[in-house]
Amino acid sequence: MSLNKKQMIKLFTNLVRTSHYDKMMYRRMMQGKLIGFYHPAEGAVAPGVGACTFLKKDDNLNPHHRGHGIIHMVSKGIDVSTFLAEHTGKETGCCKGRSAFHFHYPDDKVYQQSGFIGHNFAPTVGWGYAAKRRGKSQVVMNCSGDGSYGEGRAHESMLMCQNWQLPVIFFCENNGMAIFSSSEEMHPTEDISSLAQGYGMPAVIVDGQDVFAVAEVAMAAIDRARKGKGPSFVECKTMRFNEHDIGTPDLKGWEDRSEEEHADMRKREPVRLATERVLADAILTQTKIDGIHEASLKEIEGVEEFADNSEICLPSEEELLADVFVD
Amino acid sequence: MSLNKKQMIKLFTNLVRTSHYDKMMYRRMMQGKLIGFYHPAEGAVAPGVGACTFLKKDDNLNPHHRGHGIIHMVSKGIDVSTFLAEHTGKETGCCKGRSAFHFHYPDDKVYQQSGFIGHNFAPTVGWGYAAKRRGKSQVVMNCSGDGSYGEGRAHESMLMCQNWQLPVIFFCENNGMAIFSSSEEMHPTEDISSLAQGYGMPAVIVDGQDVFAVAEVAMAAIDRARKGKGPSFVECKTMRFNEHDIGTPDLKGWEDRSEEEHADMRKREPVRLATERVLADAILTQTKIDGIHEASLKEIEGVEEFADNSEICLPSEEELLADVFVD
Amino acid sequence: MRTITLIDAIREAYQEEMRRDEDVFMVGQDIRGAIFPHTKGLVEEFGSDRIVDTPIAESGMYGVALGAAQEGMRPIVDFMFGGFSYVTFSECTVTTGQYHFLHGSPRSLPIVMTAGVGTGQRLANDHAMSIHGTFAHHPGIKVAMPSTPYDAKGMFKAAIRDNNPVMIPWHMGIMMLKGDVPELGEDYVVPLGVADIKREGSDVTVMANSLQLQHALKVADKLQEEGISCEIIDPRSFVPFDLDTVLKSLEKTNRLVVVDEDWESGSFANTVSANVMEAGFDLLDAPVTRVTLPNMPVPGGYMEDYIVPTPEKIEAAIRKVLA
Amino acid sequence: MRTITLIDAIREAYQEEMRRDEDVFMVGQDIRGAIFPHTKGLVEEFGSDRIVDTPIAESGMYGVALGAAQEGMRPIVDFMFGGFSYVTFSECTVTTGQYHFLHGSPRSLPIVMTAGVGTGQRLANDHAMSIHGTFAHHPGIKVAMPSTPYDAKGMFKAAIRDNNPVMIPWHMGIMMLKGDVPELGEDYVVPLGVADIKREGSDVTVMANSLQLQHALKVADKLQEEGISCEIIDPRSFVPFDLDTVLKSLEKTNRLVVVDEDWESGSFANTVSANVMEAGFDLLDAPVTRVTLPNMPVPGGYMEDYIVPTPEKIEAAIRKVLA
Ligand SMILES: Cc1ncc(C[n+]2csc(CCOP(=O)(O)OP(=O)(O)O)c2C)c(N)n1
Ligand SMILES: Cc1ncc(C[n+]2csc(CCOP(=O)(O)OP(=O)(O)O)c2C)c(N)n1
Ligand SMILES: [Mg+2]
Ligand SMILES: [Mg+2]
Repeated sequence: MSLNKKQMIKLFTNLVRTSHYDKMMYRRMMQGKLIGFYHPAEGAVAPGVGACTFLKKDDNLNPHHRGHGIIHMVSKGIDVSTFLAEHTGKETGCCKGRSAFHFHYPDDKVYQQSGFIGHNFAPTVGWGYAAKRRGKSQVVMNCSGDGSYGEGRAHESMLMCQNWQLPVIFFCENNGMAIFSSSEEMHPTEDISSLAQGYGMPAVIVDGQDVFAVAEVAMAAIDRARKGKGPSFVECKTMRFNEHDIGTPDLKGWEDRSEEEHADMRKREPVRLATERVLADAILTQTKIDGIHEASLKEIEGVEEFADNSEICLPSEEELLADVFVD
Repeated sequence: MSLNKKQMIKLFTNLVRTSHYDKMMYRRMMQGKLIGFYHPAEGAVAPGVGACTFLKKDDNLNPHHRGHGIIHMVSKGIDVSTFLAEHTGKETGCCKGRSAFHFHYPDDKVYQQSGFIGHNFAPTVGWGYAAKRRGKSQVVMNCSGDGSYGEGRAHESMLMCQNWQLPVIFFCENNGMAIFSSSEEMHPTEDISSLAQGYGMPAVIVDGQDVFAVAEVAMAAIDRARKGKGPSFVECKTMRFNEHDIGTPDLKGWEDRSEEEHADMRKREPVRLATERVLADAILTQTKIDGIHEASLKEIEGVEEFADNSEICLPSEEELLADVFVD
Repeated sequence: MRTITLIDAIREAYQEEMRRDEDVFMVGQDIRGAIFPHTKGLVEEFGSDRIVDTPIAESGMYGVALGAAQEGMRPIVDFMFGGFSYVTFSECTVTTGQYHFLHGSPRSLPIVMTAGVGTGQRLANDHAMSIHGTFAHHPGIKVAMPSTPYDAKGMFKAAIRDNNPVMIPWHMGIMMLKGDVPELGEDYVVPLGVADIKREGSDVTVMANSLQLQHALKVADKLQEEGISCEIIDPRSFVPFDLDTVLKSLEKTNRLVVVDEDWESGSFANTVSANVMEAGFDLLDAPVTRVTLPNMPVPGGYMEDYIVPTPEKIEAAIRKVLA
Repeated sequence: MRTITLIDAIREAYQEEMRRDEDVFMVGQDIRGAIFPHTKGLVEEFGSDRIVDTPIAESGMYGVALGAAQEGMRPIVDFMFGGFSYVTFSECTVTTGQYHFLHGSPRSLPIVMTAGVGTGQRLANDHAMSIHGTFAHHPGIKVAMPSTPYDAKGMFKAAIRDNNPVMIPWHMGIMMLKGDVPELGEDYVVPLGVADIKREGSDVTVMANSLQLQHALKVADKLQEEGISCEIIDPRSFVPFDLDTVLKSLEKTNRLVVVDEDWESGSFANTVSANVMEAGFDLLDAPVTRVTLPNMPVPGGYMEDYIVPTPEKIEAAIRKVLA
């Protein structure tokens, strides 16, 4: 599958947008203007963009917790103004300010962000079951990190999705780290996707810094699933430029990650790589690129204004209690 | 590795003994002379015998729940008179009559029989950790069924044992069934052991009806683990002659298992196969073989007498409460 | 009216609701072959994509229900034995219970969870424990347990129609209990959250459920001969709990015994006791007295029989509050 | 005496016990790098085969502790956040709790489980829930939670030396609370199962623990000015629970408020209330009154702040029982 110009522009635009979104979240967290914590996605925006830009509204998405899903949701075309409002604890938030990071966009088929790593895997089977049972061509894009594949739930999900040939993509964003733990130490083989072999599930590994490469394999996997050919595994080799979550030290094991490691990583910053590519291939001019950045910043300004101008709501205990169950 | 005569005789003897033990349990259950339930091992005694006959006292054993571990424990050389006493609810039982099927032989390194399928996998990592940390050449023989590999715990255990190169044998007794569910339907590949590939763990498949073949691969795996070369996976293709547990119907999916399937299975009854072999190879004469059967039946008579002559103990609630914690 | 067993009543509830609504389906292990008879024959009628067997993988199995419910379906998930719910506990308590509320209450999760629970088979703790108390501790999940075939059918139907997650186990000790239920085709539900006075009386109120309710009714018969009149209340639901019915009964009797087949510590019995004290202190002539499992793992073997609440223990508790 | 924080006190307990006994070791996720500071610097002293990081695989991680304990070692397993224990709940409650007793009580399981718990970070339910009540429901496991640096060091040391499984979480809201502890080298333990009167008083007894204890002490100061004298009891252990200290206090005050940062339904507060009623009905001049989390998932964001027990709610409860 090879990308056309329009697709490349869309990917590039989403890459720029999402990386500005991530920077905005980082900035606001540092300014004390976010609730809870934030797990910055800098260095690792390309996988989510590649996975989600060409999903349909009806496709199920489990966004990776890195970037708190903003990369994936923006790329899927979800209006994230209520997401920032939620992260600032406002009444206009997607969960009425109750959830901190547990967003919910059911109309866009984003049902959860679990606080428990690996808890994306179990309901994935159910989304796939529902898609298959209803005979729709809906696919399930299940994005999570290398670390999440330590959980037994990953196994149960891959096993069952392969048994039933469900339209699921196990999309692993392998940044080589889980908090302080390197995947070299925590996973016995070079690639997380070797797990797929155990189930006879097709797997592909891709450079996660190259949004176009990611999109190509993602589209192939989506296409496969949509045609009823069953699940597959996509592993993106990516990076984490910052600490795990803002404020936590940036260690590997129990020692600081080295300056060299950081310098090396920064060489493969995905927006820069993509910019070089679109310029080299004459897909976009520098002026157009500048315009995309400007539009993104403007979009984000609007989202911030919406959040900041919204109210904090403090319902009474009785009101809240009445909201625990529906009739 | 090839077996010598002495080893073959020991294996044959344990095969005969354990199959009589299993029959005794079956008979007693039918007579209403056992507590709880019993999962008969007929047709599937060879794997446990092959896995356990040459274990050392200090090796950790997780016995398969099929046969309630009696195959494995008898083969390891554990005195099972307290096991039958336990299964009859007696004071002399290995757990003072409190446990039904949850036996415990800590001095023989059998720590549990969990009522939760797959709950053998997690502590396996701990046994392996302890063995490695203490630098003993102790190995861990972890026996369980094909169905148990559905559990996420299997994944977590294989992952961690391979990471740390622990001396563990994942010994899968694949009888193709889990209650009514066939492994064809519940596992996406031909062999359960394909899972091992995901971790880069060596795996071997063996005819589980042939006790000698099983013992050869088990000994190789044990040897490997004892030498510090890490975990491995052994899959025995075996059979379940009877229903899952006594009284449950014998279905596949929701239909009776066919007469043909039963007739085919019975052709590969492990004691008969082994008998043919030891006669053909002139390892034992028919007279010796008869002697082994007689001695086994005698042994079991003793175990039954011990259990039947033991008391049911009914301590007071206060006595029991005082036993929940140690000082 | 017909006379059927409790387990058959549950099956009828499944059948009728599955016929009524295509989105209702079941997921479990070995339910097609009916490892417990509440699912007998269902696969023949509804097919194996609505009577779904999974590998032995409780999280994945529960995930079928959770994901499908998020997609708007109405799954019934069968844990086989109640303790097996603990194998995927984070999902079936925290994730499930918080789904609706934490997201601002826009969408509910209509999952029915069930399992056989309780003592009687001498299989020990992991196969004999109760789970209603544990689930009742975790917000956002309704919890109920039927005591009669009539209630079983009506409550399971109510649970399936409920838009909230409902944990509704059934007690293995009364699985074959027979009782009257309306004719086939007569649609009825027993609403969750409404207690039922199973026997009226005036001297003492006894709250009991499931197998323990049967015990309590027997004790009431016996004490009646001595002129002691027991009012027996079946809570039916633990969440929501019908405290009013208990308080109203106490206005008459002023004495309460709560029987609960669960460990004393953290039990639902304690929740009842604490709430009755706060809401009805002045109604009480004697302390609320509890008959529960002692705080020890449930032993198997013969020992099980005399650790559980028995008619004798219930009788003793009644005599104590009357003393 | 020195003044240190609660989290540093916990670390000192680990250090001293690990120096004393080779068989003591820790297993968790990212504990070498000290995701919470109670493990800071430990890997440098004890090496990574005693400060063991695992993949994100709670069952496997807990399995290291369970299997090693069966092999006679003395593991400390850190769940990071308390809710993560639910990911391997069957093992850490049922399997662990029944191990000793169900096997005829020949061998115990000296596992210490710990985790940060409680509200205050606005992260919502799964990162904010309490677990002491849930664990206290499951027999065979001791459950305790320290409220001061002194208690933290002494109780963690006691837990590590205890031959039984002990769940001993610590509250994130008081992690940086400072207090006096004995000089380094002065060995002491605070035995599990002994409540502590943190403040003597005569008008009302308030039971509270951890962050809530701090709130209660503040309220007591304030009420003192009005001449209301509060006796503040810290249970310290939930299992075993020191009911006697509470009953003795009630002989003086005849009034009890139980503060418990946990959902009301099935809470430890309810267990205390029920037991106090049964054992001390005649001591009570007012119903035992509870201040708990309401029965709803703990919301994140700003809403967290006013759902939790606060000094204001505690004060109101005290005034109510005194009314
Ligand atoms: C069940 C559970 N265990 C542990 C954690 C703590 N935790 C949060 S994020 C994380 C690392 C996840 O790593 P990975 O999946 O590789 O994603 P990354 O953060 O690297 O993007 C961990 C261990 C958790 N939230 N839930
Ligand atoms: C956690 C859990 N889920 C389900 C069960 C019910 N169960 C008991 S044995 C069994 C089948 C096990 O199959 P397998 O591991 O292949 O062993 P086999 O019985 O075939 O020898 C099942 C599903 C259980 N005991 N525990
Ligand atoms: Mg990662
Ligand atoms: Mg099997």
